[in-house]
Amino acid sequence: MTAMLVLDILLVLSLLSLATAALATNDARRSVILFMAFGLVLALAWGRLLAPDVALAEAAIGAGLSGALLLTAVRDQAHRALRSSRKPVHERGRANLRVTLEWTVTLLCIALAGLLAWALAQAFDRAPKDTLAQAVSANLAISGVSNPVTAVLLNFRAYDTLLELAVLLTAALGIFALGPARPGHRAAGPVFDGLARWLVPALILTAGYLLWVGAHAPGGAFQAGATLAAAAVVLRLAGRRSVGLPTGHTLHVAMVAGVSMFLAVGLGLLVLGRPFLGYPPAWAGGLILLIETAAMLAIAATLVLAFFGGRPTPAPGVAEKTS
Amino acid sequence: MAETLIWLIAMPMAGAVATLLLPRQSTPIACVTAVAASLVAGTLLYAVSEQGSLSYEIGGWSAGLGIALRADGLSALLLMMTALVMLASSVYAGTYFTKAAARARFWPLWLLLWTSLNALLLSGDLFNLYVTLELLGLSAVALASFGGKFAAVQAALRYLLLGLLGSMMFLAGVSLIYAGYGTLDLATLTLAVEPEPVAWTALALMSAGLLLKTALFPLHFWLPPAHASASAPVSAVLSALVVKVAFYLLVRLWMDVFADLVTPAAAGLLGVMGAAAILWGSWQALRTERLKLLAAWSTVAQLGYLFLFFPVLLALPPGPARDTAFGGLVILALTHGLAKAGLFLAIGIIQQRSGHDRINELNGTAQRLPATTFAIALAGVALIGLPPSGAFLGKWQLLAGSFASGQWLWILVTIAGSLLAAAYIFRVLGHAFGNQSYPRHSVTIAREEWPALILTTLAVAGLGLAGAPVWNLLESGA
Amino acid sequence: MLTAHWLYGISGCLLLALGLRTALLHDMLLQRLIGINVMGAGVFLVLITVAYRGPGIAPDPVLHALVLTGIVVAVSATALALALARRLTAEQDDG
Amino acid sequence: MIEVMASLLTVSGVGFYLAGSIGLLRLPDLYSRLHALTKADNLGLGLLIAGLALHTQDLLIALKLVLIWLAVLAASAASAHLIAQHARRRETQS
Repeated sequence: MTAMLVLDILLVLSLLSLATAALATNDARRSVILFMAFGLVLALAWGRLLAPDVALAEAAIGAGLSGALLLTAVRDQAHRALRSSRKPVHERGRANLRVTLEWTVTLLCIALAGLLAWALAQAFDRAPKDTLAQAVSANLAISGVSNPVTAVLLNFRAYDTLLELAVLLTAALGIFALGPARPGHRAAGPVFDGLARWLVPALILTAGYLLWVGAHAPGGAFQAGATLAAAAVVLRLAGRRSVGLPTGHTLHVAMVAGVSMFLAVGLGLLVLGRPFLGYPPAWAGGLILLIETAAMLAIAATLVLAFFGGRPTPAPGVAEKTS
Repeated sequence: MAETLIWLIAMPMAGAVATLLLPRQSTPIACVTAVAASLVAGTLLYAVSEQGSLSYEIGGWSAGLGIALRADGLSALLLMMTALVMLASSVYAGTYFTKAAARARFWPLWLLLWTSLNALLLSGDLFNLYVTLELLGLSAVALASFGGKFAAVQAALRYLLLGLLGSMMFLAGVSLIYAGYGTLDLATLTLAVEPEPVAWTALALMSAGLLLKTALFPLHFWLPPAHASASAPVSAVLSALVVKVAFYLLVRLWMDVFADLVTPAAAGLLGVMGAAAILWGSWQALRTERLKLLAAWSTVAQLGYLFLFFPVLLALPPGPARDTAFGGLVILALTHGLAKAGLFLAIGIIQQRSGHDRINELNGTAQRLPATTFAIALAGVALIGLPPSGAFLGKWQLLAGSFASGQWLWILVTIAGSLLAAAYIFRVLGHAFGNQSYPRHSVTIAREEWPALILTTLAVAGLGLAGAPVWNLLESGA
Repeated sequence: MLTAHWLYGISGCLLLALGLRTALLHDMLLQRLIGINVMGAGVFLVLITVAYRGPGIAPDPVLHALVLTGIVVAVSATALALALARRLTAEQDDG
Repeated sequence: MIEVMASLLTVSGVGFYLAGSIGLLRLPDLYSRLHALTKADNLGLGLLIAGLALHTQDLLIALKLVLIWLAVLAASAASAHLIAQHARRRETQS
């Protein structure tokens, strides 16, 4: 018990100090790297709190892909975006105002943390309300899968997941509308190439495994999609231009695969006289796997697009710019 | 009948997918989707007026384990307003974006925004509301930056960051609710919630997030640049609908789910912020030099009126008196939505025809674009709150309620705000009706001008002269 | 109330406040964005802590699913923000 | 007996980790730090995994653990190379 307590305290302290360090520095690259480390420790915390599904997603998406996105943003100097609009403060009165503002906001934030912690403590002090968790386990047998988290994500609260895929699609379309992709990376040396050569197939294999295993153990479409996207990011970093991602119309198909498969299943069932997304228990497992496969493709396509930062350009003959 | 609820969400979403997959046919697909979704919204309105509130359990799972969609009179009316504004703006957007490639990129985002608006108005689950808020925020930002102009992208980025802050506050409140009550379903929560620290901390967090999204003074600073630098059909929808659905959610939480918690002091705070918004927003609208900024600042002010209703409603005894005043709030919100959308569309026409929207250089607009100028005048009638517009009925209820509860301050603010609104509207009209020395023949472009004209006419005549059904509907759908 | 609830719950609240402070006060976009992400991590930590019932007891799967959804939504928003920022700096450098 | 072996392996693995971390903090320049980190950590992880594999006494899990070790070996070798190459390039440029 005490060993666990020591681990808990270590975890919590490193979380807080990493977050503070990431936010206190003015160096953008340092901040991003510390944030990635924060994400990895957070994944450990999820594991400690018995949330392996979340730990997998955090490691892949929260630390990995977010980190890759933020790092390329630093490379593109995107962190300067809002800065120029603020003029440096010279006058004494303005500087005093700024200090007052900082203190007010800081005190308000501390008050907020205290209030939240106090209310949370009151909520914990009551008998835990397990009604929903019990309802999940009572209906797990007819949900089509045996991993309760997957059952919630793709059956009981599948509508949330449908809207979440719509959020991903919206982000991709928004990025699309802003213009073409940034120039690629220069070709890596033989060592990284060699790593990519076996890492990419291994990642694709892992993605397939995660998708399949999600039905009865931690894993699922989101973790699998993120792993697939990671494979593409590795290829891109190795200097491959289009990383096997389709361009033009086929890319659109990949991006909307998740939403359209969800809608097709939901509306199909509605037409057959069942509720929207009300799978018949006998088919539930198959339908969920179908939706998850499409969702994995959409997630991977969207995350890779986000990493590209725009529409991929189909002009492989042109020499690539290096930055 | 309950299936209409899911169709209202599935239809625009399917339209978004279809426009993306068939970019060449995207404009006809979008128009068909818009008409169909509006018909479904009309059907829902009729169904709610006949049968009272409706609900639909997605996947057949009971609410709690699953997610339920619900529609009562309030949400049905707002859904109808959303449909009208989106339909009219869709028709206008089809002519506004002249390049087919731009249209093909625009429609999917547009229809996703519509999906999120409908989903938010129908959702009966707190976490699902968080997801719809994010969908709404992201699609609104993507549309606000559409076209990629520097000012628009900059405003959109700030809009996105503040929207994300708001959503995170909302989510923090949601997690507290789940910790305390073990449910996310609004109907279950309404019965379970008690006036205790867990509930009011959660309500405070969620409200803070939503106030940021509704741009209530002093959290309004992101709104004018974002709304004024977007393209015209997008500005129309941002000002008329996007801030309004966040307000709807506040009303839902304060008047319905957490009604037992709301104290006069809290409602009074909202009222004071609303009063400040009215005065400051109207003043800024009067001072600005650009027509689009004027419309955006006017949105800040008009949202303020909606918040004045909070202390007034709370001071009235529950029952017919409060219900009548509540009808005034709804009709004011509906009128503002229709009128402001029409105003932005009309401004878009002027901006495209004359290449600018500087108020001082509007001379001759009435000669060149008579129908558009008329639409602006009609929108002005609604924004000032003159009879016979719906806003007159709304403000009348606000004044009557303040009078009955002896809250004189709100009466003064309302009168001052209306005078300021009259000043900024007449300033525009004065310039627009100013004669231009050299003659220009007038043009009328039906497909461009009709949407603005219809929306503003509905705001003035439709809601003003036929306001009674609104009260009936709110009653039957309660 | 378990010790783990105390420790992780309070850390979640602190992370939320820390992220919020940075998101409001920092004048560089990237740190603000990371601040919002840290804020999200705080909320997720609160949610996962609420789901935790103690060693050897199955935690609440509903909250785990909610956090999974939240992580994906957060990364979408981050990606859009970074794309907007990239566009802004590209134009600043051109003009 | 096996338990004792497993514990010994684990503890010595942790010892290598500690040495690597101290090296990271104390050594003067990037190359030697990289050297300390990758070598010590790879060996440390190997011992740790050997200890854990003995501890589980399940062939499938042990196999998975060894796979993890191989993946980390390849990744850390490649990334150490990349970092060193980058630093070298920068030096020759300036």
